[in-house]
Amino acid sequence: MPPLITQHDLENRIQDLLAAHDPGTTSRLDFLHARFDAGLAWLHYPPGLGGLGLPRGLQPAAEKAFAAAGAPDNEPQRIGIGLGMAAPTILGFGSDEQKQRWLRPLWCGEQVWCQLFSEPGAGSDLAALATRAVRDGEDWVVNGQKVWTSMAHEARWAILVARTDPDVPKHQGLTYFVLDMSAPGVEVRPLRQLTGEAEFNEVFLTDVRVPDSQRLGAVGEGWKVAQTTLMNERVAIGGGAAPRESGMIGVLASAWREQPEVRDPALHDRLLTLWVAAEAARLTAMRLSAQLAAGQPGPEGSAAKYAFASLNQQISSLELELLGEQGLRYDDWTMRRPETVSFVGRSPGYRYLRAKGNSIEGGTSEILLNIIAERVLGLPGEIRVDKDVAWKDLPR
Amino acid sequence: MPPLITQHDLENRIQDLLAAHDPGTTSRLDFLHARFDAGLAWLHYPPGLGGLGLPRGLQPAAEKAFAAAGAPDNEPQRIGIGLGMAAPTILGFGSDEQKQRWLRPLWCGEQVWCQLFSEPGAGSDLAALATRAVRDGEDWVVNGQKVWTSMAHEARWAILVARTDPDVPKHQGLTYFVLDMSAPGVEVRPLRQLTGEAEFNEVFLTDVRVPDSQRLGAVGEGWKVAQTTLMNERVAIGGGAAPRESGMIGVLASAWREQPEVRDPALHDRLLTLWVAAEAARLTAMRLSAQLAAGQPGPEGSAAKYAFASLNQQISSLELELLGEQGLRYDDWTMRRPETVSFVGRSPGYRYLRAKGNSIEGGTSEILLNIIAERVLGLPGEIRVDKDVAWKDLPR
Amino acid sequence: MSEALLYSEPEEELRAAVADLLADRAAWASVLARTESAEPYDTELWKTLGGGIGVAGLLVPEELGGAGASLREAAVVAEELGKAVAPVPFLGSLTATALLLAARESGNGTAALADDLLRRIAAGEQTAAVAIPFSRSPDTTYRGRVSVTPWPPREDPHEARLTGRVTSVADALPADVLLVPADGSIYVVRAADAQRTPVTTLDMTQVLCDIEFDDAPGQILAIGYAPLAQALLSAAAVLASEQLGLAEQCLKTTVEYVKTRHQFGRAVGSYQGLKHRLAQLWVQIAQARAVARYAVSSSGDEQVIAVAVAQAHCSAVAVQAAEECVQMHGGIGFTWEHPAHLYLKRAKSASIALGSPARHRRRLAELVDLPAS
Amino acid sequence: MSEALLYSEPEEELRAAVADLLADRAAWASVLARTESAEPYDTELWKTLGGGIGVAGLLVPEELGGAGASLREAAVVAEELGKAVAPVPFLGSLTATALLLAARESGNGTAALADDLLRRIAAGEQTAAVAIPFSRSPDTTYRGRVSVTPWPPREDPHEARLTGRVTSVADALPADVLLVPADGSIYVVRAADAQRTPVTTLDMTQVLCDIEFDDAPGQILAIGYAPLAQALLSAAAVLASEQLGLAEQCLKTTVEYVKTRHQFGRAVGSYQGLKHRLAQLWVQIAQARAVARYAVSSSGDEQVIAVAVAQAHCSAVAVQAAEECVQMHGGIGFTWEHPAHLYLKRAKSASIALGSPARHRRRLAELVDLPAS
Repeated sequence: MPPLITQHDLENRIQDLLAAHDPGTTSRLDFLHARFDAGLAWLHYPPGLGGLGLPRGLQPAAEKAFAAAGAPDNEPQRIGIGLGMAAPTILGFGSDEQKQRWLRPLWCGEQVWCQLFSEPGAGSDLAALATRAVRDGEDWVVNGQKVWTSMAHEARWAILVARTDPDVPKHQGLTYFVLDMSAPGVEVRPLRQLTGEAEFNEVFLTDVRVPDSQRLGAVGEGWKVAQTTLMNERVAIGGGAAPRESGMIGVLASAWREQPEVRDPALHDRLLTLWVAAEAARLTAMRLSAQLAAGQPGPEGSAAKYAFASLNQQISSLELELLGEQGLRYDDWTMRRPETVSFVGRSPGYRYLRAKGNSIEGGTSEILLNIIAERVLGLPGEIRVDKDVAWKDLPR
Repeated sequence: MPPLITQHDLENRIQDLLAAHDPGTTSRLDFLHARFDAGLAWLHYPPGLGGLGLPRGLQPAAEKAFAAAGAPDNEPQRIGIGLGMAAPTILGFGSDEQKQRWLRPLWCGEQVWCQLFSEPGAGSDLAALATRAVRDGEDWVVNGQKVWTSMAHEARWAILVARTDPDVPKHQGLTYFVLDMSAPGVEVRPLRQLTGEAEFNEVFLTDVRVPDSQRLGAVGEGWKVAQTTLMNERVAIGGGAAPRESGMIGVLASAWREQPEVRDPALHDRLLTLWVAAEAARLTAMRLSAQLAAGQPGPEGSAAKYAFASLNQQISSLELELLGEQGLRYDDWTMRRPETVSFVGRSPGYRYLRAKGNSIEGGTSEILLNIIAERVLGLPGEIRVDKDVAWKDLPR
Repeated sequence: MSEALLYSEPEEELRAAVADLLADRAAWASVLARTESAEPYDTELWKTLGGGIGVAGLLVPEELGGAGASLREAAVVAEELGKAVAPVPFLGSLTATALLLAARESGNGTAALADDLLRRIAAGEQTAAVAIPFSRSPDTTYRGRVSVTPWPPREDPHEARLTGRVTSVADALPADVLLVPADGSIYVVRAADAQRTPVTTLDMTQVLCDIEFDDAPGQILAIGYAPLAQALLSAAAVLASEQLGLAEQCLKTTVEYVKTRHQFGRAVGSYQGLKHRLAQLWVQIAQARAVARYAVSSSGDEQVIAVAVAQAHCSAVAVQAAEECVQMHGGIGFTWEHPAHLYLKRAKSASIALGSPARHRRRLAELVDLPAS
Repeated sequence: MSEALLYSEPEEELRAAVADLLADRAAWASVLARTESAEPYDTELWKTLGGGIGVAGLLVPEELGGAGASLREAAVVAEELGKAVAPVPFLGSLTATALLLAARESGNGTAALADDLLRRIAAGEQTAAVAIPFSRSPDTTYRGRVSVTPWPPREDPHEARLTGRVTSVADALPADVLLVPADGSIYVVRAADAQRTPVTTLDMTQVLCDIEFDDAPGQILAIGYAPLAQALLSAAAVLASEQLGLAEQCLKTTVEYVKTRHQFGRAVGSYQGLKHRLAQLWVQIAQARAVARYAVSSSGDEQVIAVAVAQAHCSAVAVQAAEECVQMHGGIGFTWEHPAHLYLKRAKSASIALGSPARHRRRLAELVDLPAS
């Protein structure tokens, strides 16, 4: 299907919007609303839902034009889960009414979203989750405990997967909901990490009522719906073309250049080995974006995430070793609640500790390797003992 | 049970033997026969079978006394399979007649033994072997192909595991035999390795008749009997206290010391990392011998073999990298038939290639890690699909 | 020699006594809670260990009231403390004791002063620490930033005044006495005469402080830094055993966890990917045990090699074990409430302490004649 | 730039042509058999590749009868040759061609001589090789052992006599012409005027020889070694793609094998230990593809960095892939009759060729300002 409008049209529309809503005088939210309503929010979304059905590839140019005009953005980092995970799922599985209801305030950043998937007993094996949703009239009554929920303490809405039928095999008994985080029975507790911070939360759900109108997809189809969410998560983590020495390797290289006293000739080759690995990962991500520009998200994103975790861990470990006495010290153990993760601006010890999470969060490195082995290389899956057993009968 | 004789007695017996059979004037074989008959061959074997029922720990002192007197030895390296694997199995499972028949010429080196266990289709999974033995009167008729058989071209006898019942699960249908390598239907072909040499052979068995009197253990008990053989193999590979810089690390360290032009400062830390690993492996082997001196062979031998393979491979790889141009060359691709493996006296390329076998022969590194994980750490075994299936129905 | 790589019966008895006490008094939850309290050290535990079991005076000769034991026994204690990441000033106290013993034997100082301090340490009356950054390796030529001026008012030529600063000192916070290398000699300074500022440390169970001396009175203990080098060598040898204990505990905890944690209907410990990594870790730990034992059993030049080997090897193994412990625990291992992070922080910190693995390998290169170029 | 990391359609067509030919003519069994024959090179194959497909003149400008292509196309050919460990003098010929091109552009030599040789190479009439040890890295200051004496009898100042020895030269055995760096200039010597002795090589499919010059007549091609450095840089860039191809082939073969090989009633490729290692290898290879592409797509100072990165990375990946291929094939992978060893030997040898990974990392350190001390 050819784009509905031309590149030239797009530029005109942007200029028209900017002319009609001067960012210098329009309030932030008014501008974002206008941008959404003009179909200039996420260009590849359908008309009427903030987009124009254009190719994804046009988005960066549009962002650049808005930024150049000094227009406010929707603080994408703060609403990453909404933009990256909830929105594509709503778009894919929501009713027209649901789309109209949720997508505009989501994109405009008025309503923050969070994700209620992981549980203490269901990490890599997400489909084993135990949070129950039981039908009661027009509502579902939800009970359970979710974990690793970032932004739960600021979120208005959550995407939730819950078990609606424990008597069938685990993948079949799940249903996908949108849950109001301000509903009675939702309790959010900060979950402190080994860094001292609490980026995440535990969320306890006690008799929380969710109207059936907030169900996404059919009853029992939750696993399929969740796959859309998760595939989009992986893409978000993988791609992008960063300049050389971006990220952790840049921090280490700067330390080596600027503090001659930390240079240990014995570890010089190790430094360069990691430098090469970082450059290789960077070029690979660049190549991946070029591939994705035309194609579809694929398992290559798993490789990028795997490599990123491994690199961050090795680089931050070497940094501490090089620093010697300085590496024995830490900056701050206070429990803080950061909205985003940044490796810079904190002590080397923080980088070392926080990087440990990179191989756990959003799919462990072990699971990513399984995905590559099975989906890319076509190696046989593990022998599965849990496929045909009712969820309630599984060993736990 | 206290030793039957004292340490002092033992010394006297050795001196008596040496007096009665002066190594200077006695023929080699006569001397070995006399030593065997005096119970001074393998001291821990029973009287009448070359031993005196003494603790194993006394053996080194006895060997030293014989060596000091200039007595000939039985060339233990040449008859390693007989001494290390066949003999303990015959001792454990043989009838009196079998013991009398085989142990004396085995120990004296008159008859070389080889081992017919591995097959092309049964490597790590030895119990899956396909060589068939079918009863025919007082004989068994054997058909099949064995592989990785060292010394087969010089051996008079072979220990053989063959399938006598394909209709039961694989571990249950095996029987253990002693096979006459000069029997009709035994064909030995050299098996060339990637080094160019042929240390091993393939052995093709076509309607070879084995008298039932050469069976070791009961029919169907072959797996149990083979365990004795294999456990003794692992012990032979593991232990021992070598001096510092023995083996491959010594070769590399000498190259570094004696050829300053190969020193690459960037790889200095790598050299020392391997030096430390080699020293750690050496001290661990020393500790293991101290433990074994009193105790029993255990899975620690698997760890030693695993570490040895990994070290040899890393060290020989670094050696080639350091040598640069010299590393591009090889000494000789001629197919030779060495009786023993030595890493020294050949080119660095040979060491690199031959070391690749260390993680395959005598139990792959993967199997050794499985053994450690399951028997030492008590981790659950893989889910087994082959335990209760008739051998003939297994996927291959 | 190879028997020396095993544990003797008395050593196993000492281990059992320490292990029982720690099981009782240093459960990880209390260790974690203490890291955020105003009292980072478990003073009561240290009293029982030091006095009751006699750990403080382990190396002190019997004639001075100690146990007259060797580094071998100290190493067994260190293994157990490593397993518990217990917040007691054992390593700092051991370093100070080793320094005092070396000073006493060197004959280059004030033997009476050393004897007196050793007697007090063994009696549990005082704790001493060496005022040197925890990251210093035994082979370093030490150049501190503390300077000495003779003190005219007194006649005693052994008295002086110290001024300057030492950073990241281990176990000096609970010490009564500081042993301060300065201007080529070692001085004894009352801790109360120096200003100690706690440091926020990566390893929350190993408290460090910065020390400021401002014209602090000191008595000379030994001339020359030879006793310091010997003390750091002993400390590094014993630290290898602490790292061994830590690694063992991480492996044990992890193996237990992966046996019970189910994913996809199976214990995660039944997946070969994890099994092989845990088996490799076990191999590394078995080797760590051998090298750590050798480091505390050898002496003279051989010990210098053995300690460099042990530090290079055990540092890496402890870090590997702690990292695998975090990873294989998955999400829970990344939380504050699970003990894994205490081990990770101790392991990484201990690998820097007393010299990084690379530094020990470089030292080894000199010792075994494998020059860099 | 990021599109340059992909393969273009013409590149894929070239790949298909080469791959088809190799599938036909360089099955591994024949490659193996040839290593033990008197004719280590597959001359017929090289003729078809060089002339028929035009691989010999790939880099030669169209006005001299070549394809006027870039290193990108050469790299695609190298990938396929790496997959087949094909015994053809492609890399040596490419190095010589690159040297001639650089000499021609430098203006510091005899452009007519370079043109003439390039024309013959493109026409498939001659093969050239650079007389330099295969292990030399692009950044080395080259000091050979060949000396030059002017040759009085002729008037031509470009003629000279060469005497000396060069060892371990790649692809010089089938060459008609040798390009010889000596005394700071580069000379053209007829191969027939030198004595070439084959070397027994670790990589049996990459033939090396030692070359002896005994007062051999030479014509000067270029003054200065700059063209040599450029030629070795191009060769190293293309070698990275050969290593990539080799690694891909090893992974492919191994994946196929572990899917069909059963042990304990299961395909061995279903064990997570192997699966994770193969997945890691795949990640490494995906990265190798990106860095190898970048090395042949960049230019100037950026290319110098890109080649160092590519060589450091791809050398290691090829060796890892070949080692895993041998190991995961178990016993059969250790035999002479299975092709795995051809890949292992090529991979290890190629990692030494044109500079070891460590050497390339050291070079990189200079380029990106990360000095050793």
